[in-house]
Amino acid sequence: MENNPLVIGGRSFRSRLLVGTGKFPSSRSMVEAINASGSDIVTVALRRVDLADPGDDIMSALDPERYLILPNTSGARDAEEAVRLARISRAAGCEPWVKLEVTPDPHYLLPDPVETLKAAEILVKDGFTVLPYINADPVLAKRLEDVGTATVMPLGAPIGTNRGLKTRDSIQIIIEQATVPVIVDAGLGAPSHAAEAMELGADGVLVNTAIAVAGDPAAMAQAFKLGVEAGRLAFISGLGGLRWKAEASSPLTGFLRRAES
Amino acid sequence: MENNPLVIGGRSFRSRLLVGTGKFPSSRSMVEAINASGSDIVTVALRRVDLADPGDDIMSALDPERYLILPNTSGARDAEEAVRLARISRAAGCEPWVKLEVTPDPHYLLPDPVETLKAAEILVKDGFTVLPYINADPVLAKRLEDVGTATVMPLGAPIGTNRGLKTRDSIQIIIEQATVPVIVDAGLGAPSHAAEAMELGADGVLVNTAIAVAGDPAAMAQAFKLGVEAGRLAFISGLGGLRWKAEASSPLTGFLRRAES
Amino acid sequence: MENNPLVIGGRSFRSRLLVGTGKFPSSRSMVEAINASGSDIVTVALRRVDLADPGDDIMSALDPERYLILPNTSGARDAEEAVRLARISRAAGCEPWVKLEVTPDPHYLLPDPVETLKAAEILVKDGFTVLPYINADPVLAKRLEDVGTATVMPLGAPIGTNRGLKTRDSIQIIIEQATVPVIVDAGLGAPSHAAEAMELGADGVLVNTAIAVAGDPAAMAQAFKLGVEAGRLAFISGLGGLRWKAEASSPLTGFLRRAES
Amino acid sequence: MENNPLVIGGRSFRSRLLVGTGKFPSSRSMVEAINASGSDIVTVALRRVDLADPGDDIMSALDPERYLILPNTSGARDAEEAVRLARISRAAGCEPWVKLEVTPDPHYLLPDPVETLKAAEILVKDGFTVLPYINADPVLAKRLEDVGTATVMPLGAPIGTNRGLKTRDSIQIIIEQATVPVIVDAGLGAPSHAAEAMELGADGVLVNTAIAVAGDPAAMAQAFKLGVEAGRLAFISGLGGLRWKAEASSPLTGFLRRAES
Amino acid sequence: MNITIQLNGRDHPISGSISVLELLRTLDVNPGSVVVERNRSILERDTLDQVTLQQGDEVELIRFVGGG
Amino acid sequence: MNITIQLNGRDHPISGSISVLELLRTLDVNPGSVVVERNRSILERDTLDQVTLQQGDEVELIRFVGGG
Amino acid sequence: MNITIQLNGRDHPISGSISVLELLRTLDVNPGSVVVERNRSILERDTLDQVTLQQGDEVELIRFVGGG
Amino acid sequence: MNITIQLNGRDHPISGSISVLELLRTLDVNPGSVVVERNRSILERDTLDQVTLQQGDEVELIRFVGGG
Repeated sequence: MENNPLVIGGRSFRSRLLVGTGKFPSSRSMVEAINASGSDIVTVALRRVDLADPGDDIMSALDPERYLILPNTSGARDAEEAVRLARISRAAGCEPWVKLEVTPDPHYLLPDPVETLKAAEILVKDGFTVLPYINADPVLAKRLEDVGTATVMPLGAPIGTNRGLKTRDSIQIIIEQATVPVIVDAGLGAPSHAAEAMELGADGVLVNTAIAVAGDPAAMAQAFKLGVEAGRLAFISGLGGLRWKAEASSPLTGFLRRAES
Repeated sequence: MENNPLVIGGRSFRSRLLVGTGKFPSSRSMVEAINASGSDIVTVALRRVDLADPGDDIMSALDPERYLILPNTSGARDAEEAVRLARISRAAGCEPWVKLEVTPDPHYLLPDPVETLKAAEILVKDGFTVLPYINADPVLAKRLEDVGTATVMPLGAPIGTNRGLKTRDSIQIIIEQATVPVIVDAGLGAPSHAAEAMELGADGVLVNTAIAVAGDPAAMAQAFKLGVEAGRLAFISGLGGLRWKAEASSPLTGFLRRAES
Repeated sequence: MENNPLVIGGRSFRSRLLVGTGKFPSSRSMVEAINASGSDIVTVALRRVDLADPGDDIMSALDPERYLILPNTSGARDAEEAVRLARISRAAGCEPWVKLEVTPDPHYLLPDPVETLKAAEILVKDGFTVLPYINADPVLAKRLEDVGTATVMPLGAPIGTNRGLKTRDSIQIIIEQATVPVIVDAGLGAPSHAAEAMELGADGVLVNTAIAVAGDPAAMAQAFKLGVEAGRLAFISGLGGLRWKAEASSPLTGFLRRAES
Repeated sequence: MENNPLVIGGRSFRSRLLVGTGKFPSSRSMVEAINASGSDIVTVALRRVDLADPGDDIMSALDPERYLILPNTSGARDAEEAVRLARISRAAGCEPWVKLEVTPDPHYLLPDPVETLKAAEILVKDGFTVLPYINADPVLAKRLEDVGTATVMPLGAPIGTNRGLKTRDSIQIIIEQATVPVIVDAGLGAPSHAAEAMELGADGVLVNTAIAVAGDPAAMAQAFKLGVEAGRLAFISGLGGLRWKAEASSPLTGFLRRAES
Repeated sequence: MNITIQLNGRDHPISGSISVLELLRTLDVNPGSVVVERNRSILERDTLDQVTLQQGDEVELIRFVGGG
Repeated sequence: MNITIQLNGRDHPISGSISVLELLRTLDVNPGSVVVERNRSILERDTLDQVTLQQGDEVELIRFVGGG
Repeated sequence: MNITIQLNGRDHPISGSISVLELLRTLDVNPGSVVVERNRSILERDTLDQVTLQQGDEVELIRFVGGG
Repeated sequence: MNITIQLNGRDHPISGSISVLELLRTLDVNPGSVVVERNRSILERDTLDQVTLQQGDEVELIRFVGGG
């Protein structure tokens, strides 16, 4: 198998690691981490201007020539709010791409399958390239494909938990059945988690918290970059199967003993 | 934390990935894989000359200037056989280093703790730098340290099974208590497994089967190289802790709704 | 905490183990297994009469006085087919209860969240007590509750795989948030899996394949009965928390040694 | 397979659950829990008399007619101390049975393989029926068998951690190779863990902390009793294998649709 | 004269226009153990003898089987 | 005379009927870095000076922030 | 005259040379519920009154407690 | 006259008493790539021509192979 670039919505990307911009200690550490990650796609959120501090503006720190700025709809509790947010980002000058998030539950921030599907349908018709964040639900993934989303983004674990690929079995089914890229999003807390997802055949992963809250965000971003490349390379190089009994890595010819005759 | 080199027996190594030379489809693919792995330490085994094919000689393919050739004692069923094998490799011109393996059981090739300790004591006294292959047994690891082994090499799973870090909890205890380098050996079947071991704080990993039996051994060797670097870098960059509830990566200020007053 | 009976749709049941009637080697082994399971709720499916063998009739083997016969809608690929099947079972004289299954994918038989919610809404309005089979999706579970289903039945793993509680984390969230009984359905392959679900606080489990394909179905049914009771009892007795370091079960006073003074 | 009684050292026991007596809130709750557990074998420890409270005596609470009192050697840090403790219990009037524990490390209380084997050899020669507590080390288990121990007691996780069967793979190998009963000891924190061990084919389990620290020790003891019976019964009833794809528990004949002709 | 109905998804010829109950008899199906759907609507058991089958009727004979 | 609009979900009094652009100036908000929604419809940037705020208008000032 | 023994790992003065049984009495320890080790050898219960303690004797009084 | 040695665990007849080096030559084994053990003791390479094989000698010819 060849190592093709990641293609989403007809557009080709070198890196298979997408990074988020939340929770960084500073705008500078964010930029250093993004650069270290080698990422081509960077997510941002929309919020009301803080009238007490109207100056702050993340876009000034991000170079739209270097990365695709991918707005998410975080904060939306239903389809209508999500659609509204997507349109606002487009109006703000972003390309018509959106990471669709509909999360009514504030505790686990898990996505609503019904509202997500409804919003996806509207946004696709409206000309958006839609990347929906979903639970690891293979049937929902197929339905989103059917309405024309550009990817599916199943979660590994709830956002920000660093718990890893807890949904491994379902992700594997989604990958097997999907005809659009599968980007594992949320819950990946270590490079080994990202590598595991890529080894399963995921087309990419999105990481934010694990990088932003690390002791050294830039170094952790590079660690995830390496982990994603390691997992991808292993996937296309053909991993060996699991065995139950041992298989000697050193030859097991009878040795230093009298031959049985 | 800094990314120091790996130091074993007073000798310093850049790479934290050790590779074995068994099971490769050809001598050439073996050499390509070793080079792609970036490894500084390469293990070999001893066997009786095959009188039907006396020509074949692995050493001609390995450059002792580039790697430390580390002979193992695979095939040994007790301490005496292991000691004998170690001395033979030294007589053959190898440096006095040995990967100590004592595996009486041919089905799972699991190490014998008592014979391994006995052999380690003899070989250390005899001037060898001893790297013992052991089950993930924290108390045995301390005892081996006490008799002067240069590392401990606990297994992740039985040799050649590709099952990964099944002994994770015990490995974590060994790492916490060890004062010599901990090299995870055996059973690591994918780069994510190697990365996981390094994220726990292992000092290195040894891989053979997963690389040798891969569809493309050289590419898989590079994948493991990246996985080990990813895990090491994550370890020294300070991984975030696990959480149960979600932690928003996008800010959760009340949004697009009438403020509750 | 007390061990209350399981209450579904205002009706009270002694047993927290629901059993299915598919795949048994014979009608007799099915009946023996149901009795050994102590179950109060038994699921059945609807199919076209086999005109080649019109005689066979499962209902003759099941005593509606002893168990609640719970028809499922297996085979339905969308909401409309599911609703139609539910109405047929009611017409056939069953009580207006239904285990709602909408599974468009024939390979993994995973449920469709959107169609399941749609069918649930219709059937609840139509006076049915609805027990929907769903993926382990906490948000979907809440939405089903909101339209008035009597339970939610998240899967542990795909039907018939015996893989166990692979969705453990999500099930735990569903249990935490649910106000209707949570019955874990599908994939539970061993009594330990059933016990694990009950220890998490599930209100019940449904088992079919693991019992029906066992070497001795009646004995396996009893094993699951014991497993469910064990897990339930442990849940209400207050399980201890996990620890990382050891905690001596024997006192650790200084012992048989000279006291340090 | 039949459900034979557990036979250890030529003696037959009805129950496959062994219980410890440490950490109970009161002597009374201990006795209630032991009775609820249905156990035939109860472990105790030896300690110096507390001269400040010389009255307290656990033996007065335990009826040697009902249970085999099994003294352990907890606290021993080497073979010599363990042997000495075993002999003291025999001198105190106990039968010559001993649960052999040699745990030099106070943090994780993990057993020393070398000292345990040494002590086992001495005690067997001395006429003891020896039940050694060991790490889940298949080769060590065989060596203990070879010197004549009556069982092997591999740990599931460190004592008192409630972490469950973390050593599952190694336990499975031990069970496959053992010719003496395998009793899983330490770390089992819930009935599902005990059931899992029995489903693998373990001959019994020993539980202390999980029962003693439960909110309701007697109820938890009964829960473990049920879990052990569930797992045993499942093991002898023949568990079905795992599958990856779904296997319908309801028949999948084409349904309610026009037949493709 | 003969007519053809669709029975359980397949064409099924019957001789003249008979009642559903008669159909069941010819098929050896016990009316008490099945549900009959005709053109998507469910027939009450006690009406089976009064319903006469027409050319092109879609008839489903359904019963319970083992399921999970 | 004063009017009150709803700004980012809270009542906000303004003196007389000013344009949206003037509102931003008084708030110290750079028009280039925000999106303005008025009564649920998005305003083109180059129209901000032509839109005069009315009593009861719902105005949202939105911008990008870090997010995952 | 007084002597000192080592009792359960600590120095313990006793008045004159008494028997082990007398020691237990003074300590309020029921002989039936303990094992007595003297200089690493276990004493039979029925000999406790015949063994007289000497200066420097190492005595261990041991009993069963709850354990796993 | 012929003698028999044990070579790599099997009986191996050789004609007359030859040196180990001569044995290797007859076997086509390059002395530089193997280790020779005779009766459990390792022979230095430069002594191979001086060691003459005796009836019953146990000879092991060992070399490195791929291993993990």
